[in-house]
Amino acid sequence: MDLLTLAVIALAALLLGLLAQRPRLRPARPPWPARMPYLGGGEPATHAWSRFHVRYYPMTLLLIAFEMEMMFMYPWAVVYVAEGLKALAEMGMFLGILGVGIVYAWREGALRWQ
Amino acid sequence: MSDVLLPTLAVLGTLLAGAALVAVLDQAAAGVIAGGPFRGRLSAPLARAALLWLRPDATTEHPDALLWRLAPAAYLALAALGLAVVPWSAEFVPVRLPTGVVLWGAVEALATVVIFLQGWAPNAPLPLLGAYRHAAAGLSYILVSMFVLIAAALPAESLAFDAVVASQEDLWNVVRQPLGLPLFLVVGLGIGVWGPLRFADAADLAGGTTAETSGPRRLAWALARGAMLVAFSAVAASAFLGGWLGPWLPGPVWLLLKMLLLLALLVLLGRLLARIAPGRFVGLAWLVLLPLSFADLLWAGVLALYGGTP
Amino acid sequence: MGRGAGVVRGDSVSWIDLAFYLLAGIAVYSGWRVFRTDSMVRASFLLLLSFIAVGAVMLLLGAVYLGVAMFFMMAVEMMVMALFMVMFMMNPAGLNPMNMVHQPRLAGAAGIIAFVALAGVGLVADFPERPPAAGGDVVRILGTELLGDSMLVFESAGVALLATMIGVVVLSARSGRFGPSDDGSRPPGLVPGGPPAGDPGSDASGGGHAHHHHH
Amino acid sequence: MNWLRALAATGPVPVYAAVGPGMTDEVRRLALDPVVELVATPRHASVLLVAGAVPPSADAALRRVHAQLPWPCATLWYRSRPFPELDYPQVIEAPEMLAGALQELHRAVLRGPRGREPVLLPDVPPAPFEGRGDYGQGGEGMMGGTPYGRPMAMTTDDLRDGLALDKLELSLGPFFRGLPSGLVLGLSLQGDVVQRCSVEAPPYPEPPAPPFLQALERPMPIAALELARARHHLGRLAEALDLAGLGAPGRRLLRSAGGLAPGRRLRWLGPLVLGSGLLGCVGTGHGRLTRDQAVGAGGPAARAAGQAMDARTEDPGYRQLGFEPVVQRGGDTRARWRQWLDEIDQSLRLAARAVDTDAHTASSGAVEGPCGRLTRDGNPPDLCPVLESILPGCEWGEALAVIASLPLAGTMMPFPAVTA
Repeated sequence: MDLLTLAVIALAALLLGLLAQRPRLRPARPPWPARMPYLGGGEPATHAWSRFHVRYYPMTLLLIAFEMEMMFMYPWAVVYVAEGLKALAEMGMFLGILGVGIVYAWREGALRWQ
Repeated sequence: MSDVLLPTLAVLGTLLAGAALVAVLDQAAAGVIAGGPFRGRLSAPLARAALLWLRPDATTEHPDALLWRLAPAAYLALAALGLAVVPWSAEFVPVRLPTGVVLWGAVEALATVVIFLQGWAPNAPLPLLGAYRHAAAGLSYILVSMFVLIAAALPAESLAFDAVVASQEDLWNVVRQPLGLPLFLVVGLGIGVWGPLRFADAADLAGGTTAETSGPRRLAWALARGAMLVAFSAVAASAFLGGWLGPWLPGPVWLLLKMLLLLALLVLLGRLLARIAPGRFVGLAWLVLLPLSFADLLWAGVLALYGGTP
Repeated sequence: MGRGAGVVRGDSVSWIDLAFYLLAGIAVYSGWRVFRTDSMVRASFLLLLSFIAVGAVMLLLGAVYLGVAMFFMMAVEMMVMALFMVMFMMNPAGLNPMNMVHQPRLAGAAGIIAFVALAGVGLVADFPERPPAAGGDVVRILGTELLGDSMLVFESAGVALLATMIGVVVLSARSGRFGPSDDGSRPPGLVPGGPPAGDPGSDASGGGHAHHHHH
Repeated sequence: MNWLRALAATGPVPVYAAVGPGMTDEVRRLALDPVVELVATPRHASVLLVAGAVPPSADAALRRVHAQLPWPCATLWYRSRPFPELDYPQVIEAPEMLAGALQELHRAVLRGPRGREPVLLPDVPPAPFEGRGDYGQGGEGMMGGTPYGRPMAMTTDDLRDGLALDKLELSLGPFFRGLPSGLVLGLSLQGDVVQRCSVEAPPYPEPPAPPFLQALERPMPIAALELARARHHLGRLAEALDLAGLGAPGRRLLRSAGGLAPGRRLRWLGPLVLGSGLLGCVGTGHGRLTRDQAVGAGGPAARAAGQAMDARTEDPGYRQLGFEPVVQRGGDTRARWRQWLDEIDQSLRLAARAVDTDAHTASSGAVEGPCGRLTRDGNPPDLCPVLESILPGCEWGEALAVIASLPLAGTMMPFPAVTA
């Protein structure tokens, strides 16, 4: 029942978000000059969609590795108090490993705008 | 039927009313800071909403119309998902999900996606830059959020928000884990595209992802942003301020009061702090906030084992 | 499918069946659309939609942690994948229609074989009968497992991921501790010992290479 | 008008201002008016305000912006020449009528337009495409052609990490809110980093505040000069705050700039601006001027780079007040913002002392204007070419912050030194 409620809430909000955009009120396509991307009177030479030079790509790869490990942490948190010292040691090791990764990335400048 | 309908109405009603309240609070904060005769009145946000409802939509030369339409709606739906798992009292929890804390993490991750899409869809330079900026921030603050929320879940021995609230019966997490709430507020600024982390809709991009939107579409986006802040404040109140716990007043009132406090704080921070450079934020998040959240988790872990609950 | 455990405590099972077929349909349909769209962004997030539908099916099956974790993981991963796809693929938004499918026959055959094999395992294999205690907390069971028998796996995964992180930094970041990491490097020639093969960052080789790298 | 329209009409009017020459101060005043909200993009506006005589070179840009307001909308021409194609343009001259006229137009737009204001540009795509190319969308192959009216971006070498990815070529301005009005930049971006910058049109020159001009003619009360200087710096800082998303504190600065009086100090200014983390918008060293550039710039920009160049040191009136120029080290964007803050404080203190002693300027050959040395015939140097060398390598936000810290607008002297 809870899952049904969750689904209903999400779908109702989605619908609300769509209705707030008044989808029935779409006028005829405005003329071309009205649809030019805004640049304060300036013009783009090309489409904006392009091979965009993401400046933080090493960070995103770092995150992927990190996050996979993080996913183990949630079940761990639930049994932490029950398991006691073993869990604490486990966490220390986990944070240590991640810490080494971050320190290394920082030393190599991987977290800067490339 | 009513056990589906009532939670749905409660969540959506709170989001709508809360988003309006955020706009009013923001207006008030701006008026106080800017000084002089009160800019508009407190009804100005309402008038602005009416105007946006009436104004026509703008569009660009060759947008991804489907994604553009879906992004604000999905953002609002994510806010609703987040708020749905927050308990209002011991009895009334819209959705009792044993993994509510993880679901909130998923909401944060998916919010990054929809904010990116909102900027990608118009196929215009300024929204596109906003989208990529936000992705950098969103992928940086998410780890901080995971750590501080796991720290909040440690004493509860559960990932459900009702258990997290119940574990703060004696002492709220904001005292027990002093680093948690400040770090989590950074996440709130990010997920609501607010204040110093307003990368996607930045002023230097002429509104960024909203630079090409007008009318109802812009209204939907503003509504979703406000709703996301409301959902965030509910989660933060439950994880760190004891949620619905409190003397004298009924649980839902306490929750709303605490949400109001957090919203006021977020609005004030948003009006007083300058937007940081995105590259600097990435460095800050990984090299300062993340180690601080490590410390928060370690502290919470040691406390949970040896703090000794009376 | 109606034997939901955990959160699914409804007495009626009909909406669960319905939801299962609906979500399964969404998962398959959006998975198929991934290969039919021209836009890298749409492809990435259609795949995300497919994963979300699978995660929701997991929730229906009572896997409350794995289902939600699926949303979480895939959201981050598809976001990163979209960043890289747009960064390195020609015509990333599909402004000119193109065929996203390479080697369709081989891929189709491999897909059919994999499907038949997995479905066969699912139908024929004799799974051990170890149902979790009714109303049991699956997250807790998972946690106990991670700190018990599976601890070695967990820790090895940690070390492997550290290696991944270091590898990622080494391979992707040009900035290094002592300045640009490719300082003084010389691109290999097209023939052994030949002259450097043009600009190291040239369009075709740079793009294609890094893209494969990511997968 | 139904209740919804009536409600909508009670809010501030969203106005997009296309700011022409010499209109910066007027528009800043308008920003303080509670019935008007100046928005950053025409998409958010219902009224376009064209302030000042936009030169013919910016005519095409103005037409583009005009077309970008979602219809229905209206245009108000304030001290400017309307497009000749318009049948009944709304023109006003009197500044005190500005806000009222904007509000009236907004109400008219809400009531329902009386007729369509024509889009003054031809309704054709930027490049013809329909029915051309492999699929009839104008494209050829993977990257070729002009799909849907524009070509796709192509790769180029990168300044930083050497990944040769697509560059976005665009021109920005002359009415972009984050740039001084009139400035048109040709930018090449890779990601959000500026690869190349060319100044396609310089900003419109701004007239110096009247006290500075009068000081070139006759001795002037130092208090008046210093208040005008503080007012100028406050306006520029407000622009920087606005760029950083701090519109409300920015308006506070503008408001206090309007109410400056000798003896008043703005003690909250430093904590507000520095406490907001404005300096965190840019890294240290961004927008640093070389020594020669700093000397050439003069004024606060030079003093922010450690060059104690100040025409006030030559003035006996100032010397009596014990004037010493304040300087920063660094010469980067942060230093220039700090310099403005320090000079505001210094100016207010000087003004207080000058009123007590009724101090006047003594020499009138050269006056230290808000952006540097002013003489009767010498325009302060044009800093625009500097942009082409210091912007490449900056991230978008940093580039705009650098621009917001430089005195780029030339000085418009009311008495032309050279007669044709």
